[in-house]
Amino acid sequence: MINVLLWAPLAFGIVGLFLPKRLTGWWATLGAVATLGIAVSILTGFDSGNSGLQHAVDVSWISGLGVDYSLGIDGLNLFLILLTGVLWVGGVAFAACRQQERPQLFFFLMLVAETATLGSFLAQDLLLFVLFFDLMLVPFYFLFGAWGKDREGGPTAAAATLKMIVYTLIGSLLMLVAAIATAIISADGGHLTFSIAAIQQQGVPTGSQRWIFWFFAAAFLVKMPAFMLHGWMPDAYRAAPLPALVVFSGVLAKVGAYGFLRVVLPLFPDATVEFQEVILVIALASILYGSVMAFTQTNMRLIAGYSSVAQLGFITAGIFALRADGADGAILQMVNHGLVVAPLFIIIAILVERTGTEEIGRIGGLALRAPVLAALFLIVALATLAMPGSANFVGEFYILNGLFQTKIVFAFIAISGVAMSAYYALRLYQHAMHNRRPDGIASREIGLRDGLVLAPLVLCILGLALYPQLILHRTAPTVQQTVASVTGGGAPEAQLAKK
Amino acid sequence: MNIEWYIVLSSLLFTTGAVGILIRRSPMVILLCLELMLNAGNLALVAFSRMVGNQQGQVFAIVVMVIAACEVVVGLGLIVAIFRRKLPLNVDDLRELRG
Amino acid sequence: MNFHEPTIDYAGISPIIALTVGLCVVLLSAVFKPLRRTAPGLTLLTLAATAGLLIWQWGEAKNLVTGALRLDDLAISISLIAILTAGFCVVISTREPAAEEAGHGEYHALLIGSVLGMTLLAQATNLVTFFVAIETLSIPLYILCATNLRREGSLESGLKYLIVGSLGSATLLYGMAFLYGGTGSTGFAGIAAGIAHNGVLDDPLILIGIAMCAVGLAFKTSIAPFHQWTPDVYEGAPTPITSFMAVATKAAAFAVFLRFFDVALGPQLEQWQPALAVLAAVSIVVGNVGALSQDSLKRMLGYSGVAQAGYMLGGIVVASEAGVSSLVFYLAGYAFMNLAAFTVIVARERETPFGDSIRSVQGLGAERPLLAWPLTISMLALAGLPATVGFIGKLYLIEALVEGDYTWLAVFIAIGTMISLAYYLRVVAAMWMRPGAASVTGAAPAIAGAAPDADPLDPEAGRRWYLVAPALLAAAATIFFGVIPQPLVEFAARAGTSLFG
Amino acid sequence: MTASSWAWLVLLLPLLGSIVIALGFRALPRKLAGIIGTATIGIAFLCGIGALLCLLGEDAEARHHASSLWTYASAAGLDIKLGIYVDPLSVFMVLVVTGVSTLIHLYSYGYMQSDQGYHRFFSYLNFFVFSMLLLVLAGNFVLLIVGWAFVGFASYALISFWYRRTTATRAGMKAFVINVVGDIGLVLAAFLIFRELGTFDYGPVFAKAPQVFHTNEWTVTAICLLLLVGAFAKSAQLPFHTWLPDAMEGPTPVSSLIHAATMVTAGVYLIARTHVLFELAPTAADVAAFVGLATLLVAGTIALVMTDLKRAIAYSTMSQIGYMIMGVSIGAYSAGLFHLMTHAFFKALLFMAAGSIIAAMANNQNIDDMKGFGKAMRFTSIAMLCGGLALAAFPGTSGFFSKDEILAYATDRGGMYLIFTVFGYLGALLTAVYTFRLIFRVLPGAPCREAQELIDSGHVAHEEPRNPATGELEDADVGFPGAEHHIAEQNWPMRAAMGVLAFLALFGGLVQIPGVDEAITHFLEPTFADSKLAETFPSVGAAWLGLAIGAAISIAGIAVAYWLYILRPETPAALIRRLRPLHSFLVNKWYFDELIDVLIVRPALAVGRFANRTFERFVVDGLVNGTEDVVGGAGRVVRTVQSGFVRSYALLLIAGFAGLALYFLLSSS
Amino acid sequence: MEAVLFFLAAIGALGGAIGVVAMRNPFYSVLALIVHLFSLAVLFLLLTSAFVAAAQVVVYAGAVMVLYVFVVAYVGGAGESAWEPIPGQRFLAPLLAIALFVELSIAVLSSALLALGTHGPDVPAGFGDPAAIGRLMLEKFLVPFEASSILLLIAAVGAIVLAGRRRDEVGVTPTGHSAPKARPDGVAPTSSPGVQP
Repeated sequence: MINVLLWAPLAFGIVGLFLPKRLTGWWATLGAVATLGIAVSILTGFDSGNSGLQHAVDVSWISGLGVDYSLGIDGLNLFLILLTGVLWVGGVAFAACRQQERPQLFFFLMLVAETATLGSFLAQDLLLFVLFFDLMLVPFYFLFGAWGKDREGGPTAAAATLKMIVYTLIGSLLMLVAAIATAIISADGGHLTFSIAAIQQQGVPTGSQRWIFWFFAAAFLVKMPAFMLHGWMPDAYRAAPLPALVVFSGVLAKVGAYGFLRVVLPLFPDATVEFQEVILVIALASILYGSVMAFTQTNMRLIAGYSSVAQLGFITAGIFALRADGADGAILQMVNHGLVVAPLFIIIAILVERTGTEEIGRIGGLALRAPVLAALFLIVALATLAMPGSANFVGEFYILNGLFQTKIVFAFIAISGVAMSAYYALRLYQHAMHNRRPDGIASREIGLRDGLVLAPLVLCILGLALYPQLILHRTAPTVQQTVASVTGGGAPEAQLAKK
Repeated sequence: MNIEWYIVLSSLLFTTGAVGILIRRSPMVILLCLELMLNAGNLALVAFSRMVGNQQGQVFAIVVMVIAACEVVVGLGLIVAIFRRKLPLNVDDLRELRG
Repeated sequence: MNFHEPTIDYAGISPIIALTVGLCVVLLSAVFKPLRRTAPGLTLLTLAATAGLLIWQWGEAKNLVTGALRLDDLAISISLIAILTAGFCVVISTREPAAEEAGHGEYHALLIGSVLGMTLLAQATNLVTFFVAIETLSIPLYILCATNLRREGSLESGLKYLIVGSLGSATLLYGMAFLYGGTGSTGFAGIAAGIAHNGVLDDPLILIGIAMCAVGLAFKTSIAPFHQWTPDVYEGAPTPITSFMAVATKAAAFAVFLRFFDVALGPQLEQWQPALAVLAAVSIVVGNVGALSQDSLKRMLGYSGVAQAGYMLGGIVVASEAGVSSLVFYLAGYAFMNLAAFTVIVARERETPFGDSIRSVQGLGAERPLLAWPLTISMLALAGLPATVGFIGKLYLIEALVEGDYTWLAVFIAIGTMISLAYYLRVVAAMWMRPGAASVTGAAPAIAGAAPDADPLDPEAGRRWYLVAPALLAAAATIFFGVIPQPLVEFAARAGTSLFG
Repeated sequence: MTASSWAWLVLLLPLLGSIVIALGFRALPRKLAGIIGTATIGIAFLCGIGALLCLLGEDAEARHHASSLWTYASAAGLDIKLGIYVDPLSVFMVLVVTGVSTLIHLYSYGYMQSDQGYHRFFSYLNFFVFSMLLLVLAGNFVLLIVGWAFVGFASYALISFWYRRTTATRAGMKAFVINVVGDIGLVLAAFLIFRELGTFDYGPVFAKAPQVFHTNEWTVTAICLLLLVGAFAKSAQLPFHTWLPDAMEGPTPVSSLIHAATMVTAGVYLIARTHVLFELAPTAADVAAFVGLATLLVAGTIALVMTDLKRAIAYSTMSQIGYMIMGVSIGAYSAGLFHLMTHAFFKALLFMAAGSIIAAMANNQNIDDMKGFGKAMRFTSIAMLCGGLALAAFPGTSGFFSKDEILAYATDRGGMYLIFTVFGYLGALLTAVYTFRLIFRVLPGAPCREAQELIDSGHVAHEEPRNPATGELEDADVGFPGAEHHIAEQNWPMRAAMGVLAFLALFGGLVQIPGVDEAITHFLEPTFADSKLAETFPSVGAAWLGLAIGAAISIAGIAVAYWLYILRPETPAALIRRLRPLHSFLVNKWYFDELIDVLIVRPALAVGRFANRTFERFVVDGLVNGTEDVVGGAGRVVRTVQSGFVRSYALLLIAGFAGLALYFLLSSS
Repeated sequence: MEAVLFFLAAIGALGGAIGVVAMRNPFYSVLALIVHLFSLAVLFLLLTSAFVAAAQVVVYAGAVMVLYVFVVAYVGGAGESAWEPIPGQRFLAPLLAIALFVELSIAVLSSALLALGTHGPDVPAGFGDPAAIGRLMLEKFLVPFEASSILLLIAAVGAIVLAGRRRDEVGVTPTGHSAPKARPDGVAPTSSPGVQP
């Protein structure tokens, strides 16, 4: 099952290479839908009371190097996998509605990217994780570089993408070294294994944890991207083709945050505690800086991009609250943010098609002829700003609550990001949909096909808004266990007992 | 004479050859300097062979002679080819490949 | 004084015999006009036969001919890599101007000669054999580099290679003399024993000998700062020869590097480890920054070879079984990656008027996907991206380094890899993200290389089976061993065990 | 049916209405949309009455019910259910909200008829009612926040309803952002409550609080102050009030419903709801009372000089909410809530009347241009007069009883609280003056051009609608009333709504006459049973004394206004001339907007600009480019060294050799 | 006697070497090398290496040098200009050489190997004579011996490939010995009109 899930997109992609141009987009969509179907069936069969791995696969892959092909699903990755499935359907279907250059290759790369992303979520072997983590970048390099657009007066798509790749691989390669070091140090001359569970059991000495922690953190923080490490983001986002950006921004950034939960917390608990505040400072800086940038930017993609910086700051902060509620919120928020940012980019794509510009200053008043689009946009914008009542709010609520209970000062600073997000999200919506319509801007209702792509995503947002417990319920046991590996089993109830 | 003397002499020859390669521009002279260096090696080999009292070094020296001859042959072949190609016989002028 | 006929294990030296016979036969074919065209075929036959004999000997571990050679899995694996590379070189040399120029018989005979040198080198356990082998390897290459006599660059590269190469050899020889003097032996085992016996573990005489040997070997493996011949010679030499040189020379030199340092100089571990580690780091930096913004692909690959040599040197630095295995694995992977790249370059330089300039591959993705894919895969693999053998190779190397307490060098590899992305991906970007270069049939542009010494163009070269098939094959192997590395890992592990087990 | 079931129905109906109208915006005929909107709220009101009856049928102690539909978000010790809490307070609020909303829906049914965004309007309006009901019915703090934010959003959506007006969208944004700040206060308060008490549910929180907290412990004070941030932002109290006047950009029914009758009183509700905490933190309660007092005075003074009809009423709203906040903060819960109710009646009415007049003026809201509508629009004028009297607390009207009860309570507490009495009466005087300033300037006198036209032809069509704030031409194809305008005189739903409200404004106060019926106090008693402050209540005599003083002040105020605007119409201008600095200070609304601009908006934008133009470019990109430059520079060095001279290669080789040899020599013994 | 011979031979070898480096004309360099080689042969003899000395004289001074002289005669032994195009080369080259020499000398002189300070052990008669060397070559060093023979073959083939005159070379018109090509800053040479590939 899990193997099928992982490899189905790739298989569809390879077949798609040999299909005629017209069909390949729909074939790819079918592939993405099939993958989603498998993911959903896994969800329905998921045992929510179990904090351990389910559907686990563990086969020796490179025995000489101690690398196993080891996959599994638990509370941490279940919904990220679903998110991947959902967003890829959205991204691929959206692209399929449009004329693409070299479509076979485009969709092939999209589906390769899906396999890689699923792989990095599913991997239970440290090295397999690193491998998929790096592999994710490759298809996006091509998608951004070859299908992206050169910016006038700015870098070409290829240059922007190159920057992105080099930047993000800095972290990844250091992570590779760190992963190997982790395994070797933890094996301590014994049998070398990269299995996360085994390494966790063997433990890593505190002294080594320190530097290894930062190598991993570098990879994850760049991927998110966090403040100061986001230098690749603006150019890459501006160059990227929007269907690819939908999934990129929606899912890939989460892999970084997920990595903290999957790898860093369980394997390097001492360093995690030691550097908790440093990471929190980075997270806060991301929140504030991302927000500030988002409300001064005029390019729609970048508003969304910087808002992601801020959102991932929240997620990181939640994880590094080192409390179960913070981490629960972080996972919920990963899913939420993915579900929000993907339709946001689709909407931006639709707006750009109508107006030919990405500058919010040059559009406006589109709501009149496109009330449905406006409504969908509004819902997405509200979810982006974590409107209470949305699942995003619940996520942020959990995150901030976790932070509040451990580091109250950080919580107070972090929450100011919420106010700023209100401003930039609404600003984006207003500038596009409201106000005067500049001359020469056509306003047109969303097409049926695009609507069919967008509406399910928005329905997901609404559905989760009504019942975020769907996620929390299933993630909680694993998260509890993960956090306990750092705090030594101090459940929040115990902390409450003092009252 | 002590072996040391031979070795120091061979070092001197070796460095002389090296200097020649560094400062001469004619490929022919450079080849000669390479010969110097190989010969310095040979001297060291033979001297050491005497010192340790086995003849492996001497055999080695003979093999080196053969190899030196091969190098010379190939080097001179190249020089002739370059000459035939109407290129200057000056290594400083052969710098199309760089950077 | 009686003559003791040395015992000769003919099975053990059968690969060498096969190569020697092949060399003579190919040379003879050049003499008889009707047989001229058979040279490539005969060469392939020779190589195949040798490979077969080597595989037959797989698993053996024996000293041959009074300790001159040692046939073990390390030697066999390296020889196989060299033979594989030579095979590719023969195929892509079809209609190679250099081969036409030199005569196919001579050209291929020289190639076999070089392979012979490599095979000997991989097995050498004796300073004399070592030195002869390294020259047998080099001298044909000096000639082959210069075989495209019409091109000034070819001659220049031959001469440069010869001069600097001989300088390196002379240094190596001088170092060998010192080692011989210090230990009284020319055999590797004898040297190790001599060091122990004479108590000269950190005697300056021995150490400076090591220094000189390191220089000579570093030169052959293109380690900075002894690398400077590499870009020039790679660029100037006929491209099939470059591909052969890039892979096979490196493999053979690393084999003897391993054997010499790990066996003969094993006792001196403490002294040479840090020095070699620093050299590796310097190579990584110099190679990677040098390759940035190179327009000539061959030159770029030359610099990249310097960097890759730096990575591989790590396998020697740690002086462990894992180090040897990782190095052999990396070499094998490196062969596939490089061969794919060079084959495409061969095709494009015959097809377009841009020579090996990056412009020649512009828009390749749309124009010649069957060439673009191999080059892309090769570049990604060289950059160490996952799902290619390059990733597993780096993984293996880093694992060995970390295990050997050289984590900082592993970090250097990581940093180097990042820099390397800039130039590898530049090629990829040129293929997929730029419109195609000017039409091939258009007027020859006024660029260097289009001078009268330019080779005639073959506008169909990108479709020739003898170019497309090797490229695809190498690329497929790159991917295959990236996804299913286990066979190659076992292959490499055997080599490691044979040296340390 | 239990009270909870009724309450769920109350919640469900407006939501249903909203969704149906939204989804059916293409299919539903206009009228049907209006009817659905109005009817759902009306039925909700009836359901509210159902709940009321259920509650009344129970013992006083048992009149609270918690009920939940499903677990909303529950993990890691947090347990949040989708639950409501039904008790007299919430039912009281439900009734006020649904009742007034029904009437305003009815009014809108007529008023908005020619608007392009009719469906949208009703959908939003219904959604607002749903949100408001969610707010008052929420059974835990999280759901309260949800409702809190929903009303904020509905308010935003309705303020910027005419979304091609930049002034409207800007006002909407302002309202939303300030409300989010309030939300944040609530969220933080919730975190702190959770930290101390381990739950978000009302029942356990209020039960545990007295055991956990000491009086005036910093935690409980902090909780209350954070709650107050939320309350102030929503109820437009200083210093979070600036959004409310701007919110008048929305259609008049919106101002009437959201920005007068219901949403802005949520802060009052919140304080009443969490009175347990406030009584544990008297300091915070006093802060709230003083802010309320300050707001009522500041807003009252501003209302004196506003020339924009709706804005003047908006300031009056702020001022009245100040009374309510003051009331519930000092413990006069039922009085405060009573004032909330009566205010809902008369202020909604005043806005409706104003809307009717503004429609006649073709959206011109400037009272300088208005005159003589008394003749032109008789019904409207009467309604306005009723509302004005109630607002000015004219003896016998609803405002009379409610406002003075608060002040009587303040007097009764004595000590420091006498300040509230004194200034409260001062505020009452201001109220009477500014209310009748409006009435006297708009209604009597010679009809202005529009009024005259109305008298002559009964025609209220105007072409070329202009934005009253900027004077720019309106973009008429977007949800903006077209040439056709609707006034109460010609439109029965508007009339009906205003009529009912006029009746309630005049006589609604009769339910709570001190010493006579006091129905509100009795009904709310179970909610405030645990309050220590509610037990003390002014004697009937004291209350009547207060009423007497109030009556005198009210009449005096009206007299002043009469003197100023009818007898000596030139005096105000003379006063303005004489007191120019004071006038401009008031006209500029005490410079609050400017202060906030300088203190918050500008710094934030400056930081944004700095981040965008300087930091991003030089530090973030600089880091990247710097690395690039270093690497590229190293590359250039390598390439320069690669000079092509074979001799220099040999040199480097030998140099490397010498270096390596040196290393080995040094490492030798 | 031995010391005198050593010093004479050493001076000869060194003088020859310096002559090779210092002579302007390649022809004189070749002659200087011959002096050097003969002196080396003497040194070899002093080191009881009769066969090596003989080989040195026969192979080197005899065969190789003759080849040299031929080639020098063929290509013309023009002297080279004194101008040094590589900045720092003239300064660094001797410096490095001296450093190298010092390092090597230190290595030799500070070595703890006592044998260095001796003339070497007494060796049996026949040490280094052809018979001994020959036996060693065919026993222990059979492989290098055979390999070097193949190497000779390869070198011969190489020389033919490089220097052999071929049919298609007719195309390059012999326009006399070319002047150093005009090649400002490394630009490719402009094609001369008569050249048709």
